[in-house]
Amino acid sequence: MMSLHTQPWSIAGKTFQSRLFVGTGKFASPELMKSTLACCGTELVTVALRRADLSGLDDPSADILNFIDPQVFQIIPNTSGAMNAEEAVRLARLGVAAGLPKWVKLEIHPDPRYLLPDPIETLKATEMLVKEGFIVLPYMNADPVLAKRLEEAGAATVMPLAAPIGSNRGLETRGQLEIIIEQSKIPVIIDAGLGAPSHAAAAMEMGADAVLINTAIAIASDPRRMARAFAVAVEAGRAAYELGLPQIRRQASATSPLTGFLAD
Amino acid sequence: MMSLHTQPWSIAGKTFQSRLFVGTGKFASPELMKSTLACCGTELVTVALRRADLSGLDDPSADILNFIDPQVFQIIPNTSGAMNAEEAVRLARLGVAAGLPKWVKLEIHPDPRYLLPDPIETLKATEMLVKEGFIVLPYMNADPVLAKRLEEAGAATVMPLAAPIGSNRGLETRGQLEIIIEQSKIPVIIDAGLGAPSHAAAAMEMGADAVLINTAIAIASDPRRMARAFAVAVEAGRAAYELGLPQIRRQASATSPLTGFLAD
Amino acid sequence: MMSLHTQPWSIAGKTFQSRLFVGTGKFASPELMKSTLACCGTELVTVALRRADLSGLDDPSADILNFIDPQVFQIIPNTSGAMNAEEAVRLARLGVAAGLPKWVKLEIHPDPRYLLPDPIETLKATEMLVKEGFIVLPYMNADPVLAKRLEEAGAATVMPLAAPIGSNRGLETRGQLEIIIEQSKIPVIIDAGLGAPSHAAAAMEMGADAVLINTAIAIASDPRRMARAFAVAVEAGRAAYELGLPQIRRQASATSPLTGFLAD
Amino acid sequence: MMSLHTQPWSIAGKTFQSRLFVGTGKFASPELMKSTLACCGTELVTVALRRADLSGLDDPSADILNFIDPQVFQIIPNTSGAMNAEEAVRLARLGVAAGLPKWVKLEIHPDPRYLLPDPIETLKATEMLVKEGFIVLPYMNADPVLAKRLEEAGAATVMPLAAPIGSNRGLETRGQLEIIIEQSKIPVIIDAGLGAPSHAAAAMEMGADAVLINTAIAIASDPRRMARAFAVAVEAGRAAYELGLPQIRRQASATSPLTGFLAD
Amino acid sequence: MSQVKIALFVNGKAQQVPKDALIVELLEELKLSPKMILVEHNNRALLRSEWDGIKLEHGDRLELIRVVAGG
Amino acid sequence: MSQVKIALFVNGKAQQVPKDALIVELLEELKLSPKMILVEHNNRALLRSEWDGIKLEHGDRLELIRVVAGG
Amino acid sequence: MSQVKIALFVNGKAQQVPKDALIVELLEELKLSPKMILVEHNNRALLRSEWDGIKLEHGDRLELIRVVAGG
Amino acid sequence: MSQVKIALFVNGKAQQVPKDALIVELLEELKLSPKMILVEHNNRALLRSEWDGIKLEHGDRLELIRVVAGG
Repeated sequence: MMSLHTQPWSIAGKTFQSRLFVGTGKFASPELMKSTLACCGTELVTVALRRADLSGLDDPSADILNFIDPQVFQIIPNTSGAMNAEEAVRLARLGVAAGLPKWVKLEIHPDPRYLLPDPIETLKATEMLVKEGFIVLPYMNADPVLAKRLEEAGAATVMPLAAPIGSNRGLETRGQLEIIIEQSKIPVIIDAGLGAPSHAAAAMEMGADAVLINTAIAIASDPRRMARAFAVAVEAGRAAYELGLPQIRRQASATSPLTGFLAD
Repeated sequence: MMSLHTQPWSIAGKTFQSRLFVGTGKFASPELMKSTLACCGTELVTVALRRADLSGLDDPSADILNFIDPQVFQIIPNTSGAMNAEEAVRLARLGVAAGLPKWVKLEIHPDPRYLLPDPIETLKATEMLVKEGFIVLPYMNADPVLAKRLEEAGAATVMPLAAPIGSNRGLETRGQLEIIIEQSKIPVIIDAGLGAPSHAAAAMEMGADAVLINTAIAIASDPRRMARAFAVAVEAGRAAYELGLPQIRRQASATSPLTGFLAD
Repeated sequence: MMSLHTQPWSIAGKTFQSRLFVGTGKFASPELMKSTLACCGTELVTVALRRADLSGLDDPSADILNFIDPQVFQIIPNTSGAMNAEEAVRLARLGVAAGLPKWVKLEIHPDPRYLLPDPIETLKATEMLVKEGFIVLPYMNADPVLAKRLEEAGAATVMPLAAPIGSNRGLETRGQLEIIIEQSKIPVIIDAGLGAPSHAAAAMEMGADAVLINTAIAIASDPRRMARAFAVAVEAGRAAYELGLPQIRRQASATSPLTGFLAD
Repeated sequence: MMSLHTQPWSIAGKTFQSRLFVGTGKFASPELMKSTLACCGTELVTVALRRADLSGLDDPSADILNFIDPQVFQIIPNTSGAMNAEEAVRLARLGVAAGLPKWVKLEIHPDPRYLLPDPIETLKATEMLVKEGFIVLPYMNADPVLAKRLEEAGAATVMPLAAPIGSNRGLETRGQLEIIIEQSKIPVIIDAGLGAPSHAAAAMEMGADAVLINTAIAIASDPRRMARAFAVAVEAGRAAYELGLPQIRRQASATSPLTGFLAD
Repeated sequence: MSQVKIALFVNGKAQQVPKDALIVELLEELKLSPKMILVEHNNRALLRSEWDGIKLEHGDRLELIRVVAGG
Repeated sequence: MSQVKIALFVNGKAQQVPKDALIVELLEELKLSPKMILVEHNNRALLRSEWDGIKLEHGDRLELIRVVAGG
Repeated sequence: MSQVKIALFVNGKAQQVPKDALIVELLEELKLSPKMILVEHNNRALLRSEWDGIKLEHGDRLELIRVVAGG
Repeated sequence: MSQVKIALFVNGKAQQVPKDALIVELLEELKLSPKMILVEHNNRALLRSEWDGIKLEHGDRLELIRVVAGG
């Protein structure tokens, strides 16, 4: 089938064709993660940073970076695990020390139950990291005013949530997301909670610039096929947005001539 | 991007790969209709029957059949315009007289406002047409008991509505559709009301065997691209159904290791 | 608190003030059922008919009719258990033989899993019972065309479902219910699936004439209070419908003067 | 009808029976506002503060306080119009200077289009006002982490929005509101966007401690009746919450004995 | 001398009663309180006033029904 | 000498044709291209192969139908 | 002899009053009923009891506020 | 003669190393492959090029971090 030729887009001046971010967590193996990234056309991939295991049990072969070609993918370290702005900044700096690009998916969510982001610490960390020259992609709740403040603070994108991470609940925050998209001057990437291709398509139809999927792909019975399913759903939703969706009508509108067969 | 390799399916023993029916109404021109059918991979196409215009104004070139290759597409005449079972049967027979295959999309909807199907006349016409050897695809409201009765009467599929024809309202009848899909032994094709690729994907994720789209494609600013968008969304939704969607959770489920950065 | 003074309404010429039907099933005891009916202001109560237990174990004191004063309540026998029109008619006649009023809540739902009504048998039984002079209140799926056919057949009301009986899922069929209400010339009573007072209020705000509640009241920890909760919610929703609800707006509309405090 | 006897509740040690806050904006006249407050049992009423009109056109009789008896109602000035924390604090202090109780409904929403609250300024102002001994009720977006931070800062309640002020869209933020309610140690009052009694009942069924209604009451054709409709809907929803709502089931659950009439 | 018996179908089950037995006698036999029972005789619902006019015959089909709680 | 005419009902409207006219002649008269028209004759759908076997008679009811775009 | 005037900023607008004028005099001048007005003087909210203790000076910033209906 | 040891805090745990040990020596001791480890020294993230310039001292706080899979 021909491609849908959706518009390219960019973050901080770097242009991308794919509108699907893929998180690397929860895959059964790094090899499976690698082949999944390869077959869905994604160009944006997130990784995390964690304390090394000092018990000597760390598998030396398991360096995730060995499985992600930086020439092909924009690798974006996240700051999950950070409890506040200061820790998030320290993690971001370590990413750079690791030779990773100076991009960071800012995540500050102290509560382990819903993993919801802290708006105050997130804005504070964004200001600090922007000052240090980072390209900052903050994970945030669906709060339109916070989105504007992050934009003013120099965030490269906003990444509002659709529902709690890994919940697969879909666009629970739709009403506020629509306002964020309407008002934002920077790309809006819907992150967290999208559990089905239809959720991703719906997010794109709303006008989101991209979506990030991790759990729904990584834990699928066949992550490669599920990743492709999400990838084409994202393209479909984006194409529909670019073309403009038909108006929703209360009444019916005939698709066959309405003159009767016998009676006219 | 690689194909999603969704399972082939069949109606009355005839196998199809595409799970997207396309209605031919409302296109700006038959040429546009033709090229739209060509580029979205559909294999199932509906047409209507109407009284000829006796004023001599009928455009002799405008025979829709000149634009649909019966070798490529399963052409299915509908009975829209029929006010009752008898009229529907007469229309179905005319289709055969026209040399069309003995398939019929049964539509009996007297009310011009919402174009909703009449359950009594639809069952009656199904019984009559099955007796005459037709492959009957009845358009119906989302009524699980009616679906079973149509199945028992020999319908080849059921085509329950998601919302009124041309309303673009999406899966308004989701609750009843889920029951129809769970109980049906014949293919379930969601017809009417699907206005966005995400709607089509969601219908497939529920386990529908196919969807029929007309208005949302035909009136799009670029029907060809919109048709492709629906086609890939249908594939994505079907692939997700075949793979199994992840469970919906109330709480979050971390995608990054939850050990803290500093505190463990 | 003052009453809400909602409009009285009528079925087949008999006027009622309450818009809450209460089903008598599933109560812990007939005494609890009786006091529940007494304290929620309902005027319409359903009962069922069943084969007597020939093992001699039937509790002779347990005649439900001993607990429902026909001077206070319109008692309406239902035909649940009937597998087809004929059985439903026989059950209705037995109700009359029992000295019950010639009213019947027509229920024909062969499938024990979802207890969904059969549209064909329901229409057929309605025609037969109307001929015999019954006041017929048919339980039906949310099918607007069937509703019109039942109305034409002489039904006194229609009782479309919101969701399966006892499911507590709320207004799953909202889209089709709105059409039924818009088109009906006879009272529309939303039956089945309403599990919370907010569901009942929402049904009334849509313009339903009444609702029937059974499970959500009968199995509540305190059926009396729950019945009152539903009763006032029904009144609130009806009052709002009579007054007209405010238009839904996409943007905000200030409730405080918008002139700034310092800046104007 | 007997009262529903819902539990009393309290804010900062002051006990209330009513769980309905009423905003005083948008009424056709102060007299109408006064009689509306009188007949719906509310105990909590909000007012605003604005610059006096220096053109000498201010109607000297129109002092809203002449129409609200402080012995009957807890009067809560809001800070709408404040563009930041400092302005909000100055407005709160003026309320005290006016002899109003030291309570404040904190509203900081610079954007005139959606009137959405600023999380950063709101937390900052809460900290300042708590230090000065105010009872602070902050209006906020449905952000569970912000709710916890406001609680830690000493807010007496949180007032998350259901949808934009005056939009009548209902519980658009339901998913996040459920988390706020689950985690909060202080009362949760759903504010803004509730346009129908069913919305208010649903908010209470979720476990909210109270709701604030203004637009839907003030602009109704009969604000007195609409206010009562909301008041009873709030009671109904609260009673249902206290009793516990029945579990939602996918399948049906019979309300009449399922033994058949003829067949068993 | 032994009394002649006939067989009925009561609620779908075979039931022996004396020839010419009345409905009330059948109910007595079954320990069912008449005032709570509705009777359908060979597919015809009976008013109570009709009961005594009916002599049960071999092969008669009866449905003995009660009014119960229901939604 | 004048030719005898008969009256048909075509798509519900009265139409004069010569006695014993054929369907193709009717279509010609109506400027309708035969290969695009489906014909129902007195409620019976006709195969094209049947057309020429039919002599139109006074009072015949015909439906002239086309295949058109539809959903 | 002519009385000395000073300029205040009242609700953001320049306003001339006599030197050492009191707040009540300003309100009178503006035809505002004192019992309905709240006063902020140089960013400090004033209790009514404080009004008379304040002599308005050149450049003072005042906010004259009312309680109004609001949600 | 015995070699002098100092105590560090590595990932929050006490760790003994020889005085003036280098980071690479610490990693060796811990059996961590240098090319996979990121090091933060007294709250300062270090570039690999900086490692050898640092002599570990008593009380130094180090974080040894890895890049792992994450969403």
